[in-house]
Amino acid sequence: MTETLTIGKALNLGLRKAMEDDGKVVLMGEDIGKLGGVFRITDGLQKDFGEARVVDTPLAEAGILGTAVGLAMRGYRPVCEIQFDGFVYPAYNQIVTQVAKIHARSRGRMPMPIVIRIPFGGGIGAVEHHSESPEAYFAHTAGLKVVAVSTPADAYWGIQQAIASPDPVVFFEPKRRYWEKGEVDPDGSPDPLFGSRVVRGGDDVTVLAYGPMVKTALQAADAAAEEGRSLEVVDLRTLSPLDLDPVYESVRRTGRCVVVHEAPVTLGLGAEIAARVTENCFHSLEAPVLRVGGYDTPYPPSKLEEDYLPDLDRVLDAVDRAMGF
Amino acid sequence: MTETLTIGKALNLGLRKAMEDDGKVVLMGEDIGKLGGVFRITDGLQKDFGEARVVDTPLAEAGILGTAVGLAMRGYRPVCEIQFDGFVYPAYNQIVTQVAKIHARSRGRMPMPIVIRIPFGGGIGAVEHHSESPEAYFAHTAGLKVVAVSTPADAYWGIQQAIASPDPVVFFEPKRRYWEKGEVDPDGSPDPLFGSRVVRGGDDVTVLAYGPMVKTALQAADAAAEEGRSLEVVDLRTLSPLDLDPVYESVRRTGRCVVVHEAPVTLGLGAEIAARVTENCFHSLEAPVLRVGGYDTPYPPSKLEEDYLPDLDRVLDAVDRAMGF
Amino acid sequence: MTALQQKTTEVVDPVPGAGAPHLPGQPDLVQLLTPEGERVEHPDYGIDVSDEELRGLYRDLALVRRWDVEATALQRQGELGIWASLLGQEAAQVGAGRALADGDMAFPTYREHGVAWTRGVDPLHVMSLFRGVDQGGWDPVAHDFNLYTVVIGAQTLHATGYAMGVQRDGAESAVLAFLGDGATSQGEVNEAMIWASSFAAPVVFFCQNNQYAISAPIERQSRVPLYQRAAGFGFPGVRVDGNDVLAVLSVTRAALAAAREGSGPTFIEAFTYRMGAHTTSDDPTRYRLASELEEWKLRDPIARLKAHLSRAGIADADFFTGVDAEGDELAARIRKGTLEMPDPAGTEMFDHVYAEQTPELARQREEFVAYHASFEGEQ
Amino acid sequence: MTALQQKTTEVVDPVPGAGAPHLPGQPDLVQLLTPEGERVEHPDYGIDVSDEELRGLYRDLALVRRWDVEATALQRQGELGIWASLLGQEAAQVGAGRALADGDMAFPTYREHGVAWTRGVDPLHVMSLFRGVDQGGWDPVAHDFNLYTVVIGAQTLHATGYAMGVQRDGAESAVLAFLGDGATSQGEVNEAMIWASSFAAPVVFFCQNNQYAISAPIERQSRVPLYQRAAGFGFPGVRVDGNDVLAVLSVTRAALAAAREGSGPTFIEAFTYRMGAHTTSDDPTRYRLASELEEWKLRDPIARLKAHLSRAGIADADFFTGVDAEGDELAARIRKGTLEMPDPAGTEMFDHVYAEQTPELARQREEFVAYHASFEGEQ
Ligand SMILES: Cc1ncc(C[n+]2csc(CCOP(=O)(O)OP(=O)(O)O)c2C)c(N)n1
Ligand SMILES: Cc1ncc(C[n+]2csc(CCOP(=O)(O)OP(=O)(O)O)c2C)c(N)n1
Ligand SMILES: [Mg+2]
Ligand SMILES: [Mg+2]
Repeated sequence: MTETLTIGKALNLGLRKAMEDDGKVVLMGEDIGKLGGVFRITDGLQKDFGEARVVDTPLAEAGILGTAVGLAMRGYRPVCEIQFDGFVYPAYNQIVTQVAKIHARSRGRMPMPIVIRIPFGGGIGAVEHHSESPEAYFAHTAGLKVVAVSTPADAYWGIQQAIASPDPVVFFEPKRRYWEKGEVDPDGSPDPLFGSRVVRGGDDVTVLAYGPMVKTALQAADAAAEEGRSLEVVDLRTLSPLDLDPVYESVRRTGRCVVVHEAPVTLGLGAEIAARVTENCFHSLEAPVLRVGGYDTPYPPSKLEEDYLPDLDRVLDAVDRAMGF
Repeated sequence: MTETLTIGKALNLGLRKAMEDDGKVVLMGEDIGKLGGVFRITDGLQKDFGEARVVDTPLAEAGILGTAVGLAMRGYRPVCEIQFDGFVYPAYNQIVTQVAKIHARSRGRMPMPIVIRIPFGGGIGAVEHHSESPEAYFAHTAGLKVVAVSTPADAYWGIQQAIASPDPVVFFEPKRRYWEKGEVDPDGSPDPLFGSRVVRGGDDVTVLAYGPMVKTALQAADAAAEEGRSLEVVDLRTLSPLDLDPVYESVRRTGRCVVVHEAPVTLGLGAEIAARVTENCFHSLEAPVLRVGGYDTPYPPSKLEEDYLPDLDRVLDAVDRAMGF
Repeated sequence: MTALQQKTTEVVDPVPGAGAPHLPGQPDLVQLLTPEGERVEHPDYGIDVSDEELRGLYRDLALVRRWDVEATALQRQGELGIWASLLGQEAAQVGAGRALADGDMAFPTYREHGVAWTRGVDPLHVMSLFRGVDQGGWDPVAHDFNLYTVVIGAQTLHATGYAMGVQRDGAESAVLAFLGDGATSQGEVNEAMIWASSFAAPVVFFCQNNQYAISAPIERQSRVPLYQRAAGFGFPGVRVDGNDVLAVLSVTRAALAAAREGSGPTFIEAFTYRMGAHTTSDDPTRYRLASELEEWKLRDPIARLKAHLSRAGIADADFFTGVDAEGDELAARIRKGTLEMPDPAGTEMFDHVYAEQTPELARQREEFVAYHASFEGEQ
Repeated sequence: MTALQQKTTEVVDPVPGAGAPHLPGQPDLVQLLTPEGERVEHPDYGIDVSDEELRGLYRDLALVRRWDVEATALQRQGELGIWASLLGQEAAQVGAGRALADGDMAFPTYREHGVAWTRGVDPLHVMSLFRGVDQGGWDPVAHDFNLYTVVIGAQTLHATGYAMGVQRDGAESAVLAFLGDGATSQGEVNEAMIWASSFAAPVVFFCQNNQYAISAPIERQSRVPLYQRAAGFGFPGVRVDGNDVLAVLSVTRAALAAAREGSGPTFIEAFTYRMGAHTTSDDPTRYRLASELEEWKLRDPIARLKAHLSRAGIADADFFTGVDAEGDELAARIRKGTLEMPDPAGTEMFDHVYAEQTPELARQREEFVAYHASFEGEQ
């Protein structure tokens, strides 16, 4: 039976389901127990599953990831919450040198079924370090898998799929969309976690987005439609591995491609996508792949974030440029 | 008067010169004092400048960078040695959230003239974590500048320029080329630090490389020449900011471009370069920009590194593919 | 019982009264003013303050609290994005801040409004951060007061490095690094202590143990009193009643003096309580009992100094009324200034990334300007 | 003198004999066998070992050293990329390794060949790592012995997490985390101790203080004896003579037993000496005096056990000759096995990155195979 849920609540239910299904699932993080996390994503879980399975940790991200590695070695499936995107860096050493490499180091003898949940992105009027989009740092790291969800249904299923994955998954949650609602059918069957999805058909330009920018892209498509322009919108969903076959197919039809993300453009996901799309659709392209993203600056004070973040207009501007090339 | 120096020795002399020129320059790192560093780049400097200016630190990379920030705030110019590429991650939090952001945070009131020296890349038969190419992690980070040197002259001048820079510079040293020789003229005048350089003229394909791969690219150009193919080779030198104007000019002539680096291809520097070159030279390109790099795997055990690293043949293979597109 | 178990018993000294902490009965707590406002002596720490200084301290405490209350109100009214209240920690902050001498440098977290006050920072320069106008508007160099650091613990290494710079300058100054109880679990904070010890750096770690890191009680971070951490790193640790401005002042002064004299670092644990929420986004009822707060209200840092000043005849009703009036003026100024703060120009974000602007960013800035200009006259 | 200075004096207890460390005169050092091979008693630590076990320990020490010598030779001959010698640390490693019970898990650094030996790991599976064939060829799960961890200190957090898993399993096992003296400065290592304490995890931190982190002497990492670090985190620390296999065995056994019984972590500082270079790439003459090594030779861990076994009539010349012969056989097997190790297939690097291969990497693998096939028949 389909329910209407926010992304936040869908994550909460997905986590609960995963914990019911597998006794080895352990949640770890700062303030995730009694408080239920600063975004309440783990609300009620410590009460129902106890302190051994929902662990309020000391204030140390390297500690969270490093002990998660040890728990995984002992057969557990740790799900680590990083409180905000900008606080993942103390754990970076453990993630890049250990989590990502132990499966290869041990030639498969030590799987690392760890999920790293990161609420990411801006637009919530927060202070420094609370609005970042660090996904490229992880997508460039061999050994990790990286996804970003954009809908309640993907949130509900995606978190369960990520937890079930035998590989480490960095799971980006679109923090400013936590409260947006959508339909979830817990009896339905999910799309594969590591696949992209065309979320709106169109003919003129292929627009790619993930996480919080999917909604922006869809809004842009609505606006463009009013001007008679037809945008095909693809929700990338998986950032590593990338699943670009549907994109190539689309771009071969449209001949034009725009990638949108909040992260700074330089070496953001758009760079890789532009390179691959160009390599794979070279003769179909009528314009270079254009990128819309954050500027190459630190995330600005919140009074400036509207200027910093891609919005409907900036997407349309890029669409215009692609059409006019 | 021109001298013949190895890259290692040129760095050593450059550091010495910088320390003589500015009493605020302080070197910090593990084993850089009595031992002179595991690669002897700081050989003899502690003896001559004392322990206050060449600091053997505790074994903690976050500590090195974090105290460097404090020293910079007090008016010093810290030059931090990271012993090997794979050991920079414990310092990642300080680098990304502090070093890169303090100038912006303080609106220019607190400059961060910190140099982070990182011997990088493979090919030396080492164990895990000693052969990595993490440059993209830094080039994606707004607030940092990132360079990679490839010759003794650039090493000698570049380290001095980086130290003199008011901005933080991540300075990548091509570890496996430390012992290669070249001419240095201490009375000459250097090329700007943040500029790329055409190091060999050619007409058929533009080949871009930096650090240890410049030599590989030049060897490929030699080999190609024998087959009647003319490669233009560009030493990128600066990875952030990128200086691609000379590249655009070149590609507009050749119509073909190949980027070479040791780092994994996905979201490596090649991705950004491909995206920009395509955007800027769209109508001149006869083939997509092709990338030659490490595979999307952890750096392998040393018996496999020859298979992993781009070499002359893989560059030529990409050139062939670009020509045949 | 094995030898090891025995040792466990010897070493592990649980936080006295943890959960519902009681100050009395803590033999290792330095106190000069009881919660009732009674002056008491301590064998190691005296204090020499004039009546004028005492009144000054009271004024600091009261004005800082008034500011805090106003800021909380402004946040509730949507004028600040968030506010990190210092309610209950005024004495710890004012005591520490007033212990600083000219030339000493302080490294705050995001909660040290009381220290900012003692360093002469205009409250509006703090408000601008929480309003989202900038990352802190004061000049950290001019005020010898670093900008706020949001990444937990990062500033403790900066403070240590700065202190190493002080050593190299041959200066007779000290550095004061602020941190919270939760921060003591961060690797970087422990590294800072290791470095400070190794280089005998003139830095004092001032930890406000306000019993919580958001929802995590102190016991999650340490099974033994925090000040004992320092001995393991080879330097002294001391626990002071953080709600006693005199004790904090005395202990911090002594530690800073020792640092200036070359005796190296000290760790101060100021035992206090966060009387409000972690920030205005937080809901402490989810993780702590109201009764705990009630108990701590009896140890209020301002009430006890007021009691002392009145009882000892150091200040009279006029004085207190005067401070109250001054507080209202301050609050009005803060409110007005906050509401009138102009939004920053969009180009601001490009202008301070580097000391030497890059061509790429200059280009992005130009595009930004051109793009926004293209909308002009549109509406 | 201020109160603080006084405290400094009380707390800071410089490493006894630092620089040219002397074991005698360290009141806090647990020793059961003197450098001369004399059995001595310790009030807290006894040991109950049969003659058979004693001979077994000697055999372990001697064979592990023989292996080490052979590996160094192989490196010199270009057959290994590098070798991290354990010379001088045999007793610390064998003592710790033999203290482990079935089901206990150990987390080594890159130098614990002696522990690998006690866990039944084939030396060739260690050699393959240093030859560059793989990252360690043994099965870490089957041997309850993790793969070597090169990033300093990272494994201490893994050990702590693993111990948290043991707790959740309700198992009566303990975890032994190895680390060096240099590693104690890493933030992550301090976090591991904080976590272990906070969760009372059944983990024992076994720190081989071999006096150096490459060139950095122990004084750079700590001004006080390392074992004292633990008390600051709320659990016991103990310093043991790391060149005394009996003392190490006894102390480690007690600590592991305490962990299994739920008493939480212990920090063991095994005071020893790295008699060789840091690795075969290192040149210790640049940073330490030959005389220091000479002094430490007098405290050789193997010589003292040999003296004890001989003097007490526990082993005779035949036994020692037998062990020597066994050592030569072992060395020959290691040499032959190392030289005969096949190079891995290039495709290996693609095959274990993920448990579920990605289409992208499968594609790269195919390209790799096709590319290399294109050269076939070319020469
Ligand atoms: C590295 C990092 N992780 C997480 C956070 C989120 N966070 C902000 S404040 C806080 C608790 C800090 O507690 P404490 O150190 O006791 O200081 P207090 O807030 O009580 O003053 C946390 C977890 C952060 N700012 N930085
Ligand atoms: C994070 C990190 N930084 C630097 C290194 C380089 N390195 C390898 S061993 C070593 C010294 C380690 O000293 P210690 O912990 O005392 O162990 P020992 O080698 O003496 O056994 C260093 C600095 C590393 N492996 N990892
Ligand atoms: Mg706190
Ligand atoms: Mg050591």
